[in-house]
Amino acid sequence: MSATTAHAGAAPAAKDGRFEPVILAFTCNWCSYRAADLAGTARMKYPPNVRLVRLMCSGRVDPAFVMRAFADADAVILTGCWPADCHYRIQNVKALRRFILLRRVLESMGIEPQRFQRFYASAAEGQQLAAEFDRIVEEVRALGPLDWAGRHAAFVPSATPPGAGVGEARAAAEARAAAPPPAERELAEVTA
Amino acid sequence: MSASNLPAQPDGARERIGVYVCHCGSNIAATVDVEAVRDWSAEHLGDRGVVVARDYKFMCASTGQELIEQDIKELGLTRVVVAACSPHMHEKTFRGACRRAGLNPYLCELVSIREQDSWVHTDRTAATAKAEAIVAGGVYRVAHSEALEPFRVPIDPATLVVGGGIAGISAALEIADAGFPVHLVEREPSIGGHMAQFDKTFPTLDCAACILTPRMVTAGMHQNITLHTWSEVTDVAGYVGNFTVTIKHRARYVDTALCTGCGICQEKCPSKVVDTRYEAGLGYRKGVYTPFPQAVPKYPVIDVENCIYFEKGTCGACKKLCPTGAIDFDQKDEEVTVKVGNIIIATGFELFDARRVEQYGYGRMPNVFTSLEFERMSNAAGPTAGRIVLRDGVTEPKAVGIVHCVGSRDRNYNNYCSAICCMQSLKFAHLVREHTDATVYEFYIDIRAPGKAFDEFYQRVMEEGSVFVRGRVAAISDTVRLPDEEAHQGRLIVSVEDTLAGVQRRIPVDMVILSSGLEPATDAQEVARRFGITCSADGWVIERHPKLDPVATMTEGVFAAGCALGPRDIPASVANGAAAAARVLARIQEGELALEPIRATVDQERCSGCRICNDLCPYSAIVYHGWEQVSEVNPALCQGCGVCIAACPAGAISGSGFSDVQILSQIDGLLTALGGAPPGPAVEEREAVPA
Amino acid sequence: MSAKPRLAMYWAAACGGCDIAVLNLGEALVEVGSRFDVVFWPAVMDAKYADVEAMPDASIDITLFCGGIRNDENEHLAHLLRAKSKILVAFGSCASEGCIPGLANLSTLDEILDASYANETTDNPDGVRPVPAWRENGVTLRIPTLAPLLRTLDQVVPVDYTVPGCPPETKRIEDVVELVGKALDGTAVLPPRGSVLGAGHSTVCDECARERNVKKIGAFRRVTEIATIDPTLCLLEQGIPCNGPATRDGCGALCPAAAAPCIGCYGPADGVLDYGARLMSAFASVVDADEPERIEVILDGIADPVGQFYRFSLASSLLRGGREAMDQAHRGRASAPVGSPAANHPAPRLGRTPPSAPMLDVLGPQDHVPQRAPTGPEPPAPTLEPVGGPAR
Amino acid sequence: MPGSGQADPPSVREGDFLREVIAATAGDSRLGCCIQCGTCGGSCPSAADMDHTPRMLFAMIRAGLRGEVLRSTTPWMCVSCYFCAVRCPQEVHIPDVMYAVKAIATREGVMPDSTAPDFSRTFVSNIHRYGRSYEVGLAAKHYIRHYPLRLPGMAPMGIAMVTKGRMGFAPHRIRGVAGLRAILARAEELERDGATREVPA
Repeated sequence: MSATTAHAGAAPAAKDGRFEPVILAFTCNWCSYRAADLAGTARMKYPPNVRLVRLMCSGRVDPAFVMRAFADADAVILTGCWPADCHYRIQNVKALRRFILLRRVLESMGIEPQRFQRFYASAAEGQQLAAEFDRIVEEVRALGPLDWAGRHAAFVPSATPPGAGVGEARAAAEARAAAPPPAERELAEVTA
Repeated sequence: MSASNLPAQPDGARERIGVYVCHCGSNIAATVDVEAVRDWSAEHLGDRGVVVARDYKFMCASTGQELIEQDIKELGLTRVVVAACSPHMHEKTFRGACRRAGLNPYLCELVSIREQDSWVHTDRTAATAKAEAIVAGGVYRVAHSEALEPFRVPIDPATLVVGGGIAGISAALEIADAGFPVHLVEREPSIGGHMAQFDKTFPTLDCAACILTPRMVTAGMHQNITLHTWSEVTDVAGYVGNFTVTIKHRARYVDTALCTGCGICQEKCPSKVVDTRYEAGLGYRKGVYTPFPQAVPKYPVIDVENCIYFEKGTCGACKKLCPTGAIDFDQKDEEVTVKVGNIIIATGFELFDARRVEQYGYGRMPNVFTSLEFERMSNAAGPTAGRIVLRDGVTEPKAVGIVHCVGSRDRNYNNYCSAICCMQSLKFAHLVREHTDATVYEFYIDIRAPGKAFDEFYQRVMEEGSVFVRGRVAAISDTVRLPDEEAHQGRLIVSVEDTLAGVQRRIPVDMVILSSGLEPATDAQEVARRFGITCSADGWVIERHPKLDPVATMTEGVFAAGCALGPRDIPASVANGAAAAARVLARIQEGELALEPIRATVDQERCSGCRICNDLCPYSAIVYHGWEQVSEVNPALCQGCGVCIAACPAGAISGSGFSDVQILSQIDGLLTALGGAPPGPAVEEREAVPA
Repeated sequence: MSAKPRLAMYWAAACGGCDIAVLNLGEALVEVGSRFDVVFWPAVMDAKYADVEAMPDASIDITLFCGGIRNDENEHLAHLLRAKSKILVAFGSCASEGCIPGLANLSTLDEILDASYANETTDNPDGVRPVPAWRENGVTLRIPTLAPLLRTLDQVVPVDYTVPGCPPETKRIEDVVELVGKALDGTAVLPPRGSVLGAGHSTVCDECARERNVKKIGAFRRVTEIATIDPTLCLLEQGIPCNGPATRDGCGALCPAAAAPCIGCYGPADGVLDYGARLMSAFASVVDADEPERIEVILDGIADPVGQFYRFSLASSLLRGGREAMDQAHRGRASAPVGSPAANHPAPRLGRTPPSAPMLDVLGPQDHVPQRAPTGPEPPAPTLEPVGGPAR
Repeated sequence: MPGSGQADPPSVREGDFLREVIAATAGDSRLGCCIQCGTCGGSCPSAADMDHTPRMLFAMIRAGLRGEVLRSTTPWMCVSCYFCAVRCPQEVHIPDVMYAVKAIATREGVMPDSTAPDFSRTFVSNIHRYGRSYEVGLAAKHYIRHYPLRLPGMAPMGIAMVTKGRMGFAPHRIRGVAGLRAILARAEELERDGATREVPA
């Protein structure tokens, strides 16, 4: 077989060692998904880092979907119709209310606000959609990986000096995981 | 037997899913390695139930669809994922193929690797990886799809048409002629709309009244049409096929059962009022009046604000002189309720208020006229009997300036082009030339004449000698400024850059006609809310699809026609009315309507009646049963947005078509197709089939 | 082997309130003592881990496990008791969703240790920190090692049933004891594995007597900021952030009855993937404002959003529960048999073990690999085979 | 290419000059949105004294006629009355564009009238001194320095304006000149640091 990658969840092929974020975007069926359709039909270009989930309305987005996405994605985007143009009249406002509260909670949980963004895109705004995707991909690229699993490794205390990076803390965590249980460890090893 | 009911597989664990990857010629294949996606799906999505993965040049071709049908029958597929174009393009196509093969169409998932992938990306490796993720999302999702049946509602054969202009009349006549009842509601005392005010129509110069009034009369006398003039819709309840509409009949103070329309009351009424509506402020009417002689219905109304009887309790001349005793000062507003299956909104436009462009001086300088004023002036039945004169009522102008784009194409007012003003202005130039010897200047930015015989009419007006100045008028002034302008004291000076010459010009004229743009009715947003439809920020009704569904609204059973949708001319309004009628008739003929089964339902056991969801539905589909303390969703009203599903704190509301588990699974597929679980065990019959 | 069914209770990362709630049974406790042979219950009797380790696998009939898993001792006991028990019950909020100890998941271990050993309230000039093992006079002293996150019991080992509450209401514990007793008598069947015992299937609002109307919230306020609380009106409608709408019923709505907002100790209702997500979605949906600025102002009234929405459930939440919570969400979903009643719920039994019933005789850790229940109308009810012959 | 002041072959240069002017204009000029309707030219009180109407200047900018634009009298005749900006249907910030063109022309020393920058400097120094414009002083100084022989010819108009109260003989000084000077000094400082674009509007 000629599969290019064995891991569809992997980030788009990194070029020049550049970090390629994985971003999930929730789109509504009537405006922002159609804007994405239009971006396609008009052959506008945006980075392949963004993957779309089509829902009937941005008001369908359950905060749990966003949280689930953050387990593997570096950022999440919420898009929908402009305030007065909602196909369901006013339901995008409910999405807005939830977005604001969810973003507060995510920030308290340690997720930077740039990783959870929203914008409006009418069915005619393919270009704006592409431009926003461009912008957000660059912002997230600048932030670096979210790496939710890795961040939990940073919760391990240890010999890791304060200020050590996530990567080092993670390595320490891995070493700990690989070590035998404490009962069998040599004293020197644990007191070192 | 539908394939979804096939016996479970021996291990009882797995759906049998087919994956079909489309090349779309080179539209997809040029950027996405289609074969790689096919192989990847077969190899890595086996544990998710994929038993066959194929690629094909054009999946939407009949041969492509047959491929799917054949696999459903021969391989016993229980789910299908097609990776091709946007679901908005071909979802129905592939669902149809599944239905033909006996598989419930809602067990088919179309995922887009064209609009959302190959067309927007250039890096082949990245686009292929993304396509794989998209396919994985579809496969994960479809495994949790449920067989659904369209929701069917019966259609009441009666139709409500709101607005009695040419669009509404056209729609009403089409439906009534087909033999079905229509309720036509008009706010004014007579139907006819703006067209009744016009003299000629461009570009053919037909007499507007001559072509309109026969239609008004037909509508008025039609056995299937119930006219509700001087009336407004106050409430709309129910849903497609089954609306209950409340119409308020404002008191006319004239008993229509007795009135013969003889006109004596109007003749004898001593109260004379400037008619700002029909005569656009150029003429008068009486306190009791019909807006114009050909009004349908013929019954007058009493304008209580300008009636001496209502003001002072005296007079009563009409009542005394009416030969049939039809005047009834004690009449009250009445409300009637009608049941209809469909609604057509044809509420039309209002003219942009030219006072807002202060530098044009309308309302300040008497000889600046609006387009509607000029329509009345040029009308032989109008206040000047068709004479083109200045505000003094006698002087013929020697020069007339016609200003285009007043309030249109302007970010200070309305961004859009009002579509009819260019042709209307050309018509004015023609009429001025026909009635007077005046020099006519057309001040324009661009001449937009794209309709049938439009440009020819433009040629004709040029040949008639009108002067075209390309430049948007900067200001209109009634004072001379430069010494050489002294001779023009008392006239109007039009300041404009002649953009073709590149010089500023100050052109003296006697009369200016402002070709004002069109705006939605001032209460358009309120009307939209009442009927549950959506308006753009401008206030025009939003079409279900601007190209492919131009007279349907986003709300099932509510259609729109004419200028309610945006500025358009008479033929377009008539065509809209007929198109909306055709859509309605098709539904009436069918007797019932199949709705997408994307609906929310409340699990009554788990609902605690907290009422969080109650106010979230803009369609009032959620009802609360106080006695049982539970909420319930009326599936006929539910439009499937899913807001209540996401809001229910108890997780008691679920949604078909877009359930939590479907969406979460799709997210899993998109993000972690292979991130967590290793590829499943090989399945013997799983195969990747080259095209 | 004793003729009576064998019962164990254990107390991991928890406050001990659950043990007290059980002791609160009062006279009913005597019934427990007569029905069960209590083989291990550190709070009330002397027992050594070695005694438990010496027991044959699956020799304890039912274990009530309190507390979350914060260190390697907790984890060891979780695995040990899982192996030794036929039915393992996550008892109380800590074991089932992390509870207050789980809020520490917002902090790194260094921050937690700093708070204990190195802040301004601590007199610790030498900066002494605990070490997991220390040799002194030829003897190795060991204390448990803290884990990076607090995990719920079911994030560590498969759990058969959950009894929610902080602590579970005594009356509800009585119900559970009665049900298990009846099951042992053969006069009742236990619900499918993964079920919640001792609670309802709806939310606190179901039991709350307050009058409820259509919700629109113009301002959130703390109870202390309100001069008089309407005694009959829904607290949320009075602007008090009451978690009742999202919290499983079973407590009898005691807090709202006393004009105190529900704080959510009974955890999420059936089928809810993330308690806090549900609740914040509900609250935000009924905020009575459409402009971002105005929405922000109203939401400012919720002083501590994470504390409001995740006071009890942080460790079981998708984000601060870490990867385990996410993976469990996957497993839970993957195991929901399409076509079974469970699949009709949008989020079937997420975050819990799969909904097939425990078969006492074959119950063991190896059986807890996610698996699909046979398609059928209902997941099979467990057959509780009385140990030591039929009663009477 | 800055400094050349020459008309470049349009096929190469046209987009560049439009971009250059847009970049040199403070804020969002919306210059690219001009629909050539001529509202600005029709509204302009100075249009008769300009060699090109503003609209035509914008067309020339688009056409890449860099040299001709920089040498045009149009921006120098602009009196910043803002009629054009208020009426423009496309909300093009016309006076701001005029300032930008003047700034480029001044920087490169390309301008229709070598006295124009000096006029501006005198104007600005009056502002520094009095906090507002001082017409008599400005006109007198300008004519004495550059056109002393024409000064007598201007006298009747000057006298007429003074007697009709359109112009004050003595300068009016605003209150708080010191504060204004501090603001101007800060603005100059920001400009030197190249930070003007970041100052919120």
